[in-house]
Amino acid sequence: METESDGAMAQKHLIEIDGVPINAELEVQQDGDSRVRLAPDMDWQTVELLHIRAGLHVVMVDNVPIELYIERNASSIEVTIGSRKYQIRSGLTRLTDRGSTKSSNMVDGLAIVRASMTGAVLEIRVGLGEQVEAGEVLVVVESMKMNNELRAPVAGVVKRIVEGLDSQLEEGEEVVAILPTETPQESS
Amino acid sequence: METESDGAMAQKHLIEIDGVPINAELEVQQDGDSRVRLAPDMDWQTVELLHIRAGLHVVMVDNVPIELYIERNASSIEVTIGSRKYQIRSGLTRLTDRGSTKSSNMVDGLAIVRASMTGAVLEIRVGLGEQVEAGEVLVVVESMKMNNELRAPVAGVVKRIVEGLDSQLEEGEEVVAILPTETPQESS
Amino acid sequence: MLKKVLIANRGEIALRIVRALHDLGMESVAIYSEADSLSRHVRYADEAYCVGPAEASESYLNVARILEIAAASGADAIHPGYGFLAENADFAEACEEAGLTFIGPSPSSIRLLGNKNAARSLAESVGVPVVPGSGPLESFDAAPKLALEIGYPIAIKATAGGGGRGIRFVDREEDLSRALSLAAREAKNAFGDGTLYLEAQMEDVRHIEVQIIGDNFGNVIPLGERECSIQRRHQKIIEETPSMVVGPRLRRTLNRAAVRVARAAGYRSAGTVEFLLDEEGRYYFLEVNARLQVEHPVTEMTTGVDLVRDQLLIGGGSPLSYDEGDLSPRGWAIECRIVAEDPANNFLPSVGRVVFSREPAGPGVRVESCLHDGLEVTPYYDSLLAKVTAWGADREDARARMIRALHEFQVVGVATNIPYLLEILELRDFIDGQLDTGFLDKHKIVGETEEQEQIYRDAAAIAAILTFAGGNSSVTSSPREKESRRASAWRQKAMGRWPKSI
Amino acid sequence: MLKKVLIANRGEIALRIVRALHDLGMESVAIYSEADSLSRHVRYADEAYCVGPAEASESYLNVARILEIAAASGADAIHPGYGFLAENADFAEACEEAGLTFIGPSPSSIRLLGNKNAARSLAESVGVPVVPGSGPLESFDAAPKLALEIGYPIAIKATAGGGGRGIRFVDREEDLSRALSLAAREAKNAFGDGTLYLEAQMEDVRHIEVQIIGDNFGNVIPLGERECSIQRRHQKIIEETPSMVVGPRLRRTLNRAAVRVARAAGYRSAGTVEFLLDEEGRYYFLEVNARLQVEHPVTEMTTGVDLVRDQLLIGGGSPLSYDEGDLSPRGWAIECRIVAEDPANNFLPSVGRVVFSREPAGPGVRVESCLHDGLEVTPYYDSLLAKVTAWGADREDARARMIRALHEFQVVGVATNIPYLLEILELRDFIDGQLDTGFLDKHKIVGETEEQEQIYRDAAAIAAILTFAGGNSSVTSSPREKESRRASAWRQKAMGRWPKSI
Repeated sequence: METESDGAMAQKHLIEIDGVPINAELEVQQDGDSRVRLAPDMDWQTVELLHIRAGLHVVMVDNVPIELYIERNASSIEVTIGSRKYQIRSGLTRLTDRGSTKSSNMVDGLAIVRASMTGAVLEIRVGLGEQVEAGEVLVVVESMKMNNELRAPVAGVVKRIVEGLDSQLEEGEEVVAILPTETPQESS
Repeated sequence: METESDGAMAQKHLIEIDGVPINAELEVQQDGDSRVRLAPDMDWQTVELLHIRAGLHVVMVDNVPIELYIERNASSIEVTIGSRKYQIRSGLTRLTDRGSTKSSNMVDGLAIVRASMTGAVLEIRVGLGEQVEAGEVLVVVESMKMNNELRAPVAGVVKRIVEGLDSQLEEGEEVVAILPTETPQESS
Repeated sequence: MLKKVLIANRGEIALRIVRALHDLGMESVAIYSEADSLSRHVRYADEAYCVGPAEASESYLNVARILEIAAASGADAIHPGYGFLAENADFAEACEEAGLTFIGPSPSSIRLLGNKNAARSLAESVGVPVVPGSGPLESFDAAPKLALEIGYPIAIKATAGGGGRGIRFVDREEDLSRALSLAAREAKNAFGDGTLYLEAQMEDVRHIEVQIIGDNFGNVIPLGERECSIQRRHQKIIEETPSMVVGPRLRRTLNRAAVRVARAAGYRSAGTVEFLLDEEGRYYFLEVNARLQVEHPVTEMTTGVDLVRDQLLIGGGSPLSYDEGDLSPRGWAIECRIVAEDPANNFLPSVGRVVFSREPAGPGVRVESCLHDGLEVTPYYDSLLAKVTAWGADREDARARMIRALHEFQVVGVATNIPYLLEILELRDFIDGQLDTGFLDKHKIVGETEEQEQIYRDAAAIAAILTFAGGNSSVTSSPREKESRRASAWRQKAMGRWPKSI
Repeated sequence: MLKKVLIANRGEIALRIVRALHDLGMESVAIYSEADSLSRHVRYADEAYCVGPAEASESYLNVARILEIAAASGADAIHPGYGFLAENADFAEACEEAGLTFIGPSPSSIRLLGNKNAARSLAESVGVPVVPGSGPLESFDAAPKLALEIGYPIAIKATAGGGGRGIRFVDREEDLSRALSLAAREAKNAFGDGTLYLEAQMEDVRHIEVQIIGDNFGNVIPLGERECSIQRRHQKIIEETPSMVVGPRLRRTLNRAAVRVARAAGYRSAGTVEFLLDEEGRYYFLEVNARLQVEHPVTEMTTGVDLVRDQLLIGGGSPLSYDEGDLSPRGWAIECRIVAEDPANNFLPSVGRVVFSREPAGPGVRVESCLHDGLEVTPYYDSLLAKVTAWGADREDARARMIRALHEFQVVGVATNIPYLLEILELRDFIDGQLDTGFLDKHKIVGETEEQEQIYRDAAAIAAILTFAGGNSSVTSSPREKESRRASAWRQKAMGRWPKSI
């Protein structure tokens, strides 16, 4: 165990964690212990994954136990540690375009404001054709007794807007469409 | 819902609970509610089985919620309520011979005393060839720091006995064999 | 003595009440909406009835249906918990008319205290200072002048509001008129009454409240204060008792003021009188919450009193079994509210399925929770999942235990505010007790330390690698296989495996 | 102040100690046998090391290996919990030699008190009455005469025994000699020392013990009594504090006696002085347990003291932070031990896999538990799974809460003694506090009522029928399907479904 290779074969694992690639190696020792290093220049760590019950596991990393919950999806696994969640993909997948979700909010030259959760329309603060400033509150949605304000991502003119107080919104549903007054930029 | 049949079809269910047969009927109402009566002369009860998570269920019987845990085996299901456990079989199965386990303790005319749990031999109180009385302690087995006394089921002579203090016993393993001095009877 | 009590509520408070009923040997009747059929309050109760569809208006607020279930089940009383119908005087009245005991104050007390202007006048009438403000605004024309007299910034409140709901803040006179119109419409929508009043928006103040309890024999006693200054958008999230700034003299003053207001309102059952406390130690009456409160366990942990039990006994006609002098509060208690809101995503409510949860336990920790594996968090009700209360010999002990408890608390499947709470508990000003109602605006809550974040991220990566390599049984294995493999490896090496790192 | 502490134990007590360490901001090092790798004490600790195979002698009793792990992990102290090495003076000494703090009394105190004859002499030397008995038997020849002097029935005890282990009872002189031979062999096997002594087997007595705690500065204070008369085969299963028969005067007497014995033994850390109390109120010293005890939480619940925390602080060199006068015990606390033994099957240990467990919670209930779904209960260690402690304003409140808590407690997969405990708690003599150490021999524990049994049996049958009919989604369905189906059915019928039975 003192030498680094010790005759055991290492597997290369290229994984992606929350979109960040990691070049890791896994080595199974002759005594059954496993070691991992997460980058070629990092130290080897003795590791073990213990299954407790459906989903619930403990990973031991150099004798530090960390409890985690593993859910498998079609193309990736999701690891929850405490209140943190990590999406991990295996293999040589490329980084996805991180801007794509954001830019899809521009459709046919209109900036689309979507409901970020399921809820009911509590208040509509602007009217069709009105000029709005970036950051202005357009619509207030109530979900779980909390008010959530949907704000204009850009300055512009309201081209479409949800109708009817108390109407139910699904997550991701269009609430307001704004024609920007200037070339749209990614607002912060 | 006021009439008993109301056009809905009843299923007959012959089940066996801990060996006791029950002639039950299940009826699914048109409004989706289900009713059960456990014997032809008993009242109908409105019932519902709700699945909470693997194994864990609530059965509602006339609005009384009872939490239970259901495990399926090959031929039966096991229902646990609090600390009580019920074995339930479906269909026209016959009562099994309840004496069979007991009589298997007589082998070739010898009364066999078996370990009732996994454990270690702590004390051997009798020797080979010794005469023992019914009820006399033969061997003490320690399991989970508790001493458990294995007693003679009949009066007789010790023909075989486990050897070696601290030796490990598996559940059901033979510990002592006794040749009865009289015709063996089922001891209480 | 009551025999059977219907609980007109859901979630952790319904379960809390089921437990109190069982402790008293009384029968419990749960109601549940169609979204809540698997809930713990249903499973723990003696009987349970479906009250209607998920929408609160058709289930937990459906008075006719609730009374019907009460009659059919043979309940002799109704406990409303908090929220829903707890401060609805008409409901309390309807219960009485149906021959049921309403576990709470009389309808007239609820009605009186539910009008926030009337409550302010009541407090003034018994010599308790109130937050500077106006009476109910009869027209908006007088508002600018009244606002100038009170002084900006100003709060516009709904007479029928309360509990932090329906408040708007105005910094400058030019915003006043538009704010009044919006507030009036909101109040009309939310409470059915658009009447407003103005109040000074006091800054650098603490929210201090006094728990009281009264019976039907004229006894009203105070159970000491709670400090609830840690609020996010006027919703309390961390509460404690005692308060670091309330000494014996101020406690006596606040206790007496609370009892005077309660007596003037003919109060019975458990209730809370809320005050603001400024830096000079001056106190101002805010409102009375005519019901049990979410934060009641901190008072229970220090005093040993069981407020829900006492509500039930008082409801059954018993006099209070203790007097103010019998109470000797011990130590310190802190409560944190665990809500299904995502602090990393602007506190958006998180809905979804809880696939795994584990609650903390052990010495000094009490949990009230409606969590279970498989729980569907829906958008129909508020986001409170659980409350953790930690008790310690002093504030620092209680805080340390709370931190330990929150680290033990696991909820997988929906986001919660646990990381946010942990960060607040570690802030220097929180540790020093430098609290006021603007605390969360003044303090930037930073993310987890990079070091901890890196440890978690690496562990997730390692777990994923071992999972991807999973077919290999020497990488992931059941303990039993592992044990035999280990045992032999151990014996081979005489002294066992020894990781290189140590 | 200690920084990092190794816990040389497993199960619920190891988890209890991890929590105390986290409360104090100290790091925790767990050890685990190969059978225990999934245990909660492992998962909750900051670091965890495999200590050896399942057999205790090769793992939790493996002194060399434990000291090796302590050194490798950088721990500065070892907490032994109870059982295993807790009262092993050689181990305590080995810790000190390795430069580690042993959390417990000094090796010399442990050694002195571990010799039950020496402890009896010590008690006598400070004027504390002891149970009538002999000194160590130098030969068996003198035994018949000594036994006659003491009077039958008589107990044969091992000098190196304690905690109810290694005791034999003799009713008649003719059984004495054979019993002595067997007892000597047993004692030699179990404790490595066959020395025996005789003691009167007192009947109709209560087991009353006094919790004490001492520091390194000569402070020793008593924390009041616990009544532990409910024993099954000399193992306590229900404990409470205070005792119904101990008034202020007797409490003072017992407290003082306990402190005198502890002082004479140079005692530090937490410990317990055990007495028997007869019907006339006379007390007799039994032995000292030189360690934390299983039943310590009842004292913690009434006094607010955290004994494990105090052990750790004292171990770190701090003086006791409170005095006897600072303690004002409040209310009543009862503890039940939940063990994996099957009361319906002659209390045979039940081994197997816990497929589902749920612990009680809520006001006044504290649980120390090592249960988790998937736990393998093995025959390697003792059968204690969990301890439930219930606190109430008085004994009846505590008892009612305990009953509620035990009904909430679910363990599926292995049998437990929960039904047995529930039956004891409902016995008239238990309710009246008519307890003595022979309680369980005198009271027939009847099974559940037929009525309850029939309700459960019917529910199981109904669940089974619905499961067998399971393909039919209108019989078993997920709540979501159910909800939409219900909602429409509800609206159809305007006022919703209404079961016929009510």
